[in-house]
Amino acid sequence: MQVPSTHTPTVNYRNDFPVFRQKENKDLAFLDSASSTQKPDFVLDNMQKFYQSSYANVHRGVYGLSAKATDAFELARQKIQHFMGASTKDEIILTSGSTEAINLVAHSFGNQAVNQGDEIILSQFEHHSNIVPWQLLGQRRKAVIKVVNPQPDASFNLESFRQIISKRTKIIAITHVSNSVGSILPVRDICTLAHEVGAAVVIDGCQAAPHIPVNVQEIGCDFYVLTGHKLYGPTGIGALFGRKSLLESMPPFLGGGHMIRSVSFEETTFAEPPARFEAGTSNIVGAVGLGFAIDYLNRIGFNTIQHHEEKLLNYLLQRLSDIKGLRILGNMEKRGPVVSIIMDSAHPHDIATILDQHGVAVRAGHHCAQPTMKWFDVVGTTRISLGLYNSMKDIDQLIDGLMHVKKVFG
Amino acid sequence: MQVPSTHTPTVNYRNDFPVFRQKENKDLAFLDSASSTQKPDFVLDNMQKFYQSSYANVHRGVYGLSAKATDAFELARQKIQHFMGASTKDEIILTSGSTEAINLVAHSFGNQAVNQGDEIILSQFEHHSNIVPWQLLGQRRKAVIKVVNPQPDASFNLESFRQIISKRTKIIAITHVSNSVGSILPVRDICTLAHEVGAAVVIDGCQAAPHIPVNVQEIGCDFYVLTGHKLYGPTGIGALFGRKSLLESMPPFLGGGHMIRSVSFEETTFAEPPARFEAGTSNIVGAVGLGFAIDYLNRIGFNTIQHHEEKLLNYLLQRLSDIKGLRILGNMEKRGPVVSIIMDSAHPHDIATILDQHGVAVRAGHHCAQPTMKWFDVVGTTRISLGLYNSMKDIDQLIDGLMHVKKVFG
Amino acid sequence: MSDSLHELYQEIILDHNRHPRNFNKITPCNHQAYGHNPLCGDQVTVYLFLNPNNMIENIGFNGKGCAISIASASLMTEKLKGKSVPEARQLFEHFHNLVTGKTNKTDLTEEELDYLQPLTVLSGVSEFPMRVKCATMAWHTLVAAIDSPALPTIKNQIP
Amino acid sequence: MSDSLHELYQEIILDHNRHPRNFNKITPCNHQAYGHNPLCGDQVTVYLFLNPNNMIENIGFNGKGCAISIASASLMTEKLKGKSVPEARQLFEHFHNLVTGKTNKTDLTEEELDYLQPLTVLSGVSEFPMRVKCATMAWHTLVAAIDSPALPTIKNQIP
Ligand SMILES: Cc1ncc(COP(=O)(O)O)c(C=O)c1O
Ligand SMILES: Cc1ncc(COP(=O)(O)O)c(C=O)c1O
Repeated sequence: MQVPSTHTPTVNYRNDFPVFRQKENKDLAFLDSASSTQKPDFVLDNMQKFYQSSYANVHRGVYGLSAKATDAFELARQKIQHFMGASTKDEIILTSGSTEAINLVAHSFGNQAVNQGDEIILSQFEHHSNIVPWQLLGQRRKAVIKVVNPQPDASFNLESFRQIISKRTKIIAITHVSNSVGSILPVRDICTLAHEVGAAVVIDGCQAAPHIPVNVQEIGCDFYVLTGHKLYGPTGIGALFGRKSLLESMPPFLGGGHMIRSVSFEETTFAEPPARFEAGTSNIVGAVGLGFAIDYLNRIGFNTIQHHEEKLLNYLLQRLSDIKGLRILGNMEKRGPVVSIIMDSAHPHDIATILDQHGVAVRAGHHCAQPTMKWFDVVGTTRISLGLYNSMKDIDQLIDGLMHVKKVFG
Repeated sequence: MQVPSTHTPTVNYRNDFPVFRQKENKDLAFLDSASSTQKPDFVLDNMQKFYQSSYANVHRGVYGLSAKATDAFELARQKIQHFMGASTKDEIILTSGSTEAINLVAHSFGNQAVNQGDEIILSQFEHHSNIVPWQLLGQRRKAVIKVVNPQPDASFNLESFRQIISKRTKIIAITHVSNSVGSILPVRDICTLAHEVGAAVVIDGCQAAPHIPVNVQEIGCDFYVLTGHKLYGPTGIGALFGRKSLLESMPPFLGGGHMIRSVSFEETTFAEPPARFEAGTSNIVGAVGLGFAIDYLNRIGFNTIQHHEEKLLNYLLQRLSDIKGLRILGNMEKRGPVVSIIMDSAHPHDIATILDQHGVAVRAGHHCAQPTMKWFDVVGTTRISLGLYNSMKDIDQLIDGLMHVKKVFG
Repeated sequence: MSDSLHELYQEIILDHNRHPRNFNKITPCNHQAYGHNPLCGDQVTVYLFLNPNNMIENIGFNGKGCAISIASASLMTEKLKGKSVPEARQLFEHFHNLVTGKTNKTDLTEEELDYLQPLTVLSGVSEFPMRVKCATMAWHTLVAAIDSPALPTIKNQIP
Repeated sequence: MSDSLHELYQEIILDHNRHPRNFNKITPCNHQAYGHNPLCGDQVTVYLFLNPNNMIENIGFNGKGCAISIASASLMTEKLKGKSVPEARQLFEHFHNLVTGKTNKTDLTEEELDYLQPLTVLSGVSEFPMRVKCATMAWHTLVAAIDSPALPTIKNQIP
C-alpha cells in the first residue's frame, strides 16, 4: 500500500524507543513530536533504576539514600546547565514544565519590572503558554501588549521588532521556534536590540531545544525555558534559565518548603536562587529523567540530529509540494521540523482521522496557537512534526494517507 | 546485634518495594516516609508500561495513542476523585504537588475572597507549604494571619478555633495530620465552625492521605490537597479537591495551553474547571502513576493499612518510652504514624548520622515546620515516620541504634 | 479504505458536508446559540424559530467545522424542522446513544431506524471516540438555543 | 560501632561538644557575624576582636548545633586566638580540603599535621558528605565576621 521510498536512513533511532516495539505500533508513523515526544529506553530504564535503588527525598536527609538522591538531582541540574550553556547551575530552576516557568517569570520578574503604561512585546506566533501569562501580567500591572508580525513568508526579521520596541518596553517574550508553523526567530539580534532599551528577553525554547543546540550566553537572553516531555524526557518537568543578577533580585513565586531561609508567623525570609524559586518537593525523578534525556541527545550529538532532521524535513516539504490542493503555511527559507498544512477540500480533523487509519499520528487543530491560526485566516491546521525516530518511510506513509484523503474528499 | 522482636508482621508489604531488594538496602529500616515514600513495583511497572506503549500528549490528538493516553489520564482523575470522596471528577485538579495546589488556592480563591483587614487562620503546626502561601496572600491583600495553638499534649481542640474565629475570618488553612509531631486535627468540626461564619476551609492532607481514609464530603471542607510522592506514587504530581461552586467562580492561576476557551491578543476567555486550573501539559504519567498508587492502596484497603500502622506505632511508642533521656514531642492520645523525639545528650543530626550507620533512615531537622519547632522550643528533632513496608524489625533496629547514640553521647 | 472509515465517511455525509442544508441565519429567529469546541476551534451557531406551541417552525445554522460536524448539523436541521421541542430533545438522546456506541445500530428495530433516519448514517462515529464531540456539537448548541431566553425583538421584527 | 563513626565521634570532639571553649560573646568585640543552616536550623554567632595589625586578639562564639558544628567552632576558636587574618583564611582552606576529603589526612606530612592540629580530629567528617556543612559553618561565619565592617561602638565601649 505504501509508496516505497528510495531513501534509507543511515541510523535507526527508532529502535531506541520501546513504543515502536509494541505490536500495534510496529508500523506507526509518529509525526506529532512537537506535541510530545516518545521516550527512549535509556531514559525510561534509568528512571526506573533510580526509583528502584536510589530514591528518597532530596536536600533534607542525613542518610545514605537521601544523599544519593540529592547528588543525582543536582547532577541533573548541572546537565541542564551545560545543555543550555548557562554559566552556573544556580541559574537553572527546575519547574513542572515550561508553562510554570513562564508564569514564574511573569510574576516574580514581571510584577516588579512592569508598571502602568509599560509595554510587553510578543510575536504573532506564540504558543498560548507564552501569551496568557503576559496578558495576565498586563492586567495586573496595567501594561500594554504589543505584537510583532511576521513577514509574508512567515519568517521574522529584526526590523519589525525595531519598529515596535520603545523605551517603555520592559519585556520581550518570544518563541525560539514556532510550534505551529516552524518559524525560527532571530533571538540573538532581538536580545541585542532589547538590551539597548533595557528590556529583558524571555525565550520560549520548547520547540528549539529538541532540534538545535541552545546556548543562552551566546543568545544573550535573560530567561530561557524548555520542557522535558518534548525533549525525549518525562512529563512534569521543565527548566528555566534565568540570569543570576536578575534571579537574585526577584521575589519568590510559589511559597512552601525548601524555598525559605527561616519561617515564623511574624516573618519569613527566603533562600538564594535557585532554591527560592523551587517551593515544595521538586519532581525529583522527573529532573533526573530529564538529565538522562540530555545524556541521550548528547550522545547522538546535535550535528547528527540536525543532519537527520533536515534531511527528513526537506523530503517532507518536497513530497508535500507535489500534492495539489495542499498548502503549506509559511514558505520561509529556514524552519524547524514542524510543518502545518491546509487542504482545500478537507478539514484538519477529517485529515487526522483518515491518517490515523493509515497508522500516521499527526495533530489537527490550533496547536495552542490561535493567534497564529488567525494570522493565516484558518481555524486550524494539520501539523506534521518530526523527531529523532522518524524516517523517510514515515513520510511516505503520510503522503500515502494524504492521497487517500484526497480520494475521499476530492 | 539487634534485639530480637517477639512480634512478627502478618503481611510483608516490604516485598512489594524494589528498593529493599537492592543488596545494599536489604537491611534498611526506612523510617522517613513522611518525607517521601518508596514506590511499589505495581506503580513503577505500570508507569513504565504506560510510557512504553500508551504514551502521547492528552486531550489534543485525534490518533489512537493520544486517545489511549487521554483515557488513562482521565481515569486517573476519576480514581483520585473516588479516593478523596469528591462528588464529581471535575472537582479534582491535577497539580505538580501539594505546594502548587495550596498556592493555587491562595491566589485564585484567596485573592478575591480576602480583603484588607480580613483574617486567615492557621494552626501552629503547619508545614511551611501551608504557611508561606498564606503569608504572601496576607501581604498582597493586607490581611491578618492568626494562629491557633495546640493543647499541652499537642492535640488541637475545637474550642481553640472557636476562640479565634471571627466574622472577618475568610480562610482556615490547616493540616489534617501534622508532618512533624503527628497531631490529628478535628477537621470536620472545624469545617462546621468555619461555615457558620462563611469562611472556607483548606485542608493539607499530605500526611493524612497515606494513612487514613479521606472523604471530603464527610469532612465538609472546601479544598483538600494531597501529594503523590508521599502516597507511594511518583514525584511531581499532586491533587487539589475544590468544591465545584467555588472552582467555578475562581479566576485561573497559571496561564497557558489547555486552560483557555479562546485566545486572542485582545481578549482571552477561560475554560471550565478543572481545565481552567491546569495550564500547560500536565504531568501525564505522574497522574497515571498516582492512579496506580491509589489502586495499590485500595487493594490492600485502609482497614488493613490502619491496623498495620497502628500496631507498629504502638510498638514504637512503647519501645521509645523505655529509653531514659529521650522525650517524645506530644503525648496526645491519637496521632498519625509520625513521632518526633528529642534526646537530652545528642543533637538530631548526630542521632541521624549514627542511625544511618545502623541502616536506619530517619530525618533530622525542622521538617519544614519551624513554628512547630519553636512551639516546643527546640531547633529540630529526630523524626521517625512509618509506612506500609515497615515492620517490628525496623523498630527494633531503630532502638538498637538509639542505644548506640546513648553509648556515644551518654 | 478500512471498513470503519468507509462507514464514517459515507457518501451522504460527504454530500451534506459539501452542500450543507439550511446553512443560513433564518428570519424570523427567536432563539439562537453559539457552540465552540476549544480543542479544535470548530464553531457553530444554531438559529431557531419556535412557535407558541413549542414547535420548531424553522431552523438554520452556520459555522466552520469538519465534515462530521457540518454534516451532523445539516442532517439535524433537516430532521428537526416541524418537530416539537420535546421530540427534539428525545431525538438528541437517541442520537447521542448511537454515536457514543451506547446503542448499536444493528440492534435497532425497523421502527426505531425509521424514527431516527437519516441520522443513523452518523452511527459510524461510535468507532471514533475522539470524533463524538464533532457529531454532537450542533445538537448541544441546539439545546442551548432552546434553553436560552427568547429574543423578542427578532421575533417581532418586520422582514 | 563502625570505624568511620568512631573516627567521627572521637573523644576530643565529644569533649568539645560537651564543654565548648570560648563559648561567649567577647568584650571588646569589633567584628561579628551570624551563621545559619536553613536545612537543620543550626545557628552560630562568631565574635572577633581584631587588633590594628589584623591579628585575632580575641575570639568567641555561641549558638546551637550538633556535636560536629559545636566542636568545630570550639576547636576553631582555640586554634585561631593569636593568629593573623591571612593565617586564619589559609587555615580554613586547609581545613576545608580536609573535611571534604580533598586532602587525605594520611597524606599529610608531620609538619602539615602539626600546622593543622588539633583541627585534624575532624577529618572523619570527610566520610559523611552530608555533615561537611556542620564542620564548616563556624568557619564560614568567621570569614563573614572578618569581612563585615568593623563595629566601632563596641570596640570603644567601656566594659
Ligand atoms: C503536611 C505537609 N504539607 C505540605 C507538604 C509539601 O508537599 P509537596 O512535597 O507536595 O511539596 C508536605 C511535605 O513536604 C507535608 O508534609
Ligand atoms: C512553543 C511552546 N511553548 C510552550 C509550550 C507549553 O509547554 P508545556 O508542555 O511545558 O506546558 C509548548 C508545548 O505545548 C510549546 O510548543
